[in-house]
Amino acid sequence: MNSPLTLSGKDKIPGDIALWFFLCAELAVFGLLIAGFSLVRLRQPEMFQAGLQELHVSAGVINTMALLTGSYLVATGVNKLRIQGDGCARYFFAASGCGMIYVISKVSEYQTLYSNGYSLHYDIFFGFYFFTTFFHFLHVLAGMMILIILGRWLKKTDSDDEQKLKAAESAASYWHMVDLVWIVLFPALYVLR
Amino acid sequence: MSERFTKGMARNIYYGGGAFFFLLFVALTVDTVTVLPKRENRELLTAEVAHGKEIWEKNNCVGCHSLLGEGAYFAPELGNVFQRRGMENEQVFKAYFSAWMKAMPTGVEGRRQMPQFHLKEQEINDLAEFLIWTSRIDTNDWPPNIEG
Amino acid sequence: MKYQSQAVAKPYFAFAMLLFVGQIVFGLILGTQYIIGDFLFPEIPFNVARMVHTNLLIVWLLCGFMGATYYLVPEETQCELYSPKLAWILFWAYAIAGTLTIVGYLSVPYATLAEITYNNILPTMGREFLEQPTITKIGIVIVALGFLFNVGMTILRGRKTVINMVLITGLLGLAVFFLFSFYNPASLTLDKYFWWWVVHLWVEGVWELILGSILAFILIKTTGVDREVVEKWLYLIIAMALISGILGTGHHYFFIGAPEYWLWIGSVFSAVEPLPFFMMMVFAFSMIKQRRREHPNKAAVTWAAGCTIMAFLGAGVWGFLHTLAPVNYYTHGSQITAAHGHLAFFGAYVMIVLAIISYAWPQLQGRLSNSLQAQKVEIASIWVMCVSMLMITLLLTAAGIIQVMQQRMPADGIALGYMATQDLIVPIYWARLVAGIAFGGGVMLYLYSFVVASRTQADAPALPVSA
Amino acid sequence: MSSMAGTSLKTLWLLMLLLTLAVVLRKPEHLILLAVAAWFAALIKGIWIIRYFMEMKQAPLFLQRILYGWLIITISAVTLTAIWQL
Repeated sequence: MNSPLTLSGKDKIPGDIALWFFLCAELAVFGLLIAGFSLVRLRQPEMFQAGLQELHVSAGVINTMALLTGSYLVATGVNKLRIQGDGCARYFFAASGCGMIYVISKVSEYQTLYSNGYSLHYDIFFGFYFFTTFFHFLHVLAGMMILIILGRWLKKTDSDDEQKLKAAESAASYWHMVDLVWIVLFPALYVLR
Repeated sequence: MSERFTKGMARNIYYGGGAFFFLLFVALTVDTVTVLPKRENRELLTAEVAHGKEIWEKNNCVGCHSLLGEGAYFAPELGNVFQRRGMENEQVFKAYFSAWMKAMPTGVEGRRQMPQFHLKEQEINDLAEFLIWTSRIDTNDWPPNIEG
Repeated sequence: MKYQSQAVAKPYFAFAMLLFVGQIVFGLILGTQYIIGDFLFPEIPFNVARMVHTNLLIVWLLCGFMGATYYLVPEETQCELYSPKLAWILFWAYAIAGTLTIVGYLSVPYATLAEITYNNILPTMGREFLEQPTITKIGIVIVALGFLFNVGMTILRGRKTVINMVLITGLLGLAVFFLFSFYNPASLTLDKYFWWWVVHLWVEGVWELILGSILAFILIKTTGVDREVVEKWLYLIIAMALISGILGTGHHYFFIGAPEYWLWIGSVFSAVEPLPFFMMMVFAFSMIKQRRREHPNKAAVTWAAGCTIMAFLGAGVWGFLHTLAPVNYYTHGSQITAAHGHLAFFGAYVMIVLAIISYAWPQLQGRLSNSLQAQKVEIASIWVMCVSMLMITLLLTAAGIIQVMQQRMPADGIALGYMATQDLIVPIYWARLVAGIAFGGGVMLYLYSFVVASRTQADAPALPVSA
Repeated sequence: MSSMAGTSLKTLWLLMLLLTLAVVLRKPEHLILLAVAAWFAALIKGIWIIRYFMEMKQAPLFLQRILYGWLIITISAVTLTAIWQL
């Protein structure tokens, strides 16, 4: 990764530091949820196996692809902004479009599961599944909104380059965090069964 | 470091985060409220039970006792008193409860005293109904044992 | 004081301190009743004494919050209060209603009080902390509306700072969530569920906004650190408080009939709840370290710094100690809860109100701070109160551990009954009572510091005239 | 990771997509192998996201440690409990 593609200098934190306090707290919450999920798996393996079989691998794969692509677009958008200064809003809009693919596939998965009689109250596995993924789902929605707001703001603002870059880096960091959480949820829910 | 930590971002996190989590809380509340009737057997919540709850409140019972673990910790938990003192038999419990309410205060020197509330027979019955109904709420297995 | 109308804070602070003394007196009665069960029976049964103890706490803290608001809003907005007259009227309304309510608790049986206040029309009484007659609750709402109107109009007219905006949102939230105290369904679980919307969303939600803004105000004034720096920390801390605290409500929904998923949600989010309190502590100490001026009011700084430590211990550490569902399964409704409650309320809210009183009172008297002699006495009182409250907390924790080991953990038949366990704990209750008396001594010492302050007025630094 | 120098974000992205597909489509029969494969796939994806997408390469070490630590702990928890059960 050579110079123009990355931040320059040592000890640089992308985006606003205030955001990183928040991201660490969010990761702590997700970490605890995943830890709880693993703990329950240890204690009730049969229930877990049965629950996992009901999930749809294809939906999981589509979601992973969508989020990875979104992350890639956002990272590229930030780099473009760093080099040229403008014309990068479309990357953020496109990434938010990837989020939409995730949303559609997640909603349809929820719908299928729900019509098969599974809900938050079915058993502990589905309680975890629905709460954790719904919590993550809301983060994707929030991230999409942030990216759209960012893109529109970038188009019309007359702020200086540094402010623009910082705003973009902050939004990107949030989006990557959401992606990172999914990277762990994906094997837990769709692969290891 | 300070210029990379901006007030604007901190404010956005405050408003955005606050709204996000409050909305999620409201959503979970809606879900909770829809499943509560099943968990607490709302179909068994008769007028007597409702009246019993009013008597419970009117005499500030929660000022000494706890009910499902909430209240004061000066006197025993009553969420499972039906099991503890009534052996899950309504007749046994009501007879015990009525006798208990009439015997108060014991007046034993130095011991904790429960006031005499001068409840009518009907009121004692309804209060007992309320405690019986309460003992059947699905409380995720709490309390751990019969002593509450 | 810079603005004439700040003077309306005075009666609020004075009344708050008076009620504080009352609260401690009833606390000592309760502590005694835990040992000598029929102490003052049947004149003051335990439930009445407890109701007075907790209601006085709430009433005096609210009184302190209102006083703090009247003091700091003119300074923050840089204009006089919209209507000092309204503030005085509301003060008397609040003081009289509060006093009548307490007199009502003490003079007639609770059921009679319920009858003569027509509780049957809209039954709201008899629930923990919300024991006030319905008519008092309506009075509280009216006072709150008038208060918010007065403060809101002032802020609209003047400078809008982060501190007064956060403060007003906190106060607004306080009023809004209090409305849930009028909702009392026949279903016990539903009742308890929304009861926490008042209690939890107050103390672990909107009250933290009030705490944060008062703390930020004191730190700006006493350390001279840039407002910009203080404000962004304030935002970040309260953001963390809401993020963890709102779903943290779930730790009250473990065993009252709410669905099973609350066991997990409540545990996870309340595990993060110590974070804002930790940040508050780091924030206060780093501001004090970076201070640009030596404010002569050392006592106020001690209160503020101490507040963040004790709040972290009480709300953060003692909260976390029993907040995870598997632990709470055994500790729920035991003396551990009482231990946490005492230290958290004292550390977070009692200390912040006393901090703002300590900062504001000398200025309301025309001094920049109290004399050194008076501050020495006051700081000594802070130490006495903090140490004795820590002792109370540790002793109640010990009591709770015994209760859990003897009454909760053993199987049916082996477990000790409730009263038998209480008999076992009596020696600890004695020690707790001693610590409580020491705390009362601390309060007396604190009040004595006001006497010293007025005697040594001549030695106190004067308020700059044009400031 | 120095051998990655010069690789563009696009290559990383395509590799990650392939990795995801590979683990799902060519799912190893042996369960331990599956767990190991899933662990590695998630680890690599996570590291790339943190290092190149999040641009943590030049961030202060403590922040990098928090993120990598979080990643390793969570995916290990997930895979180890799965192996235990299998």
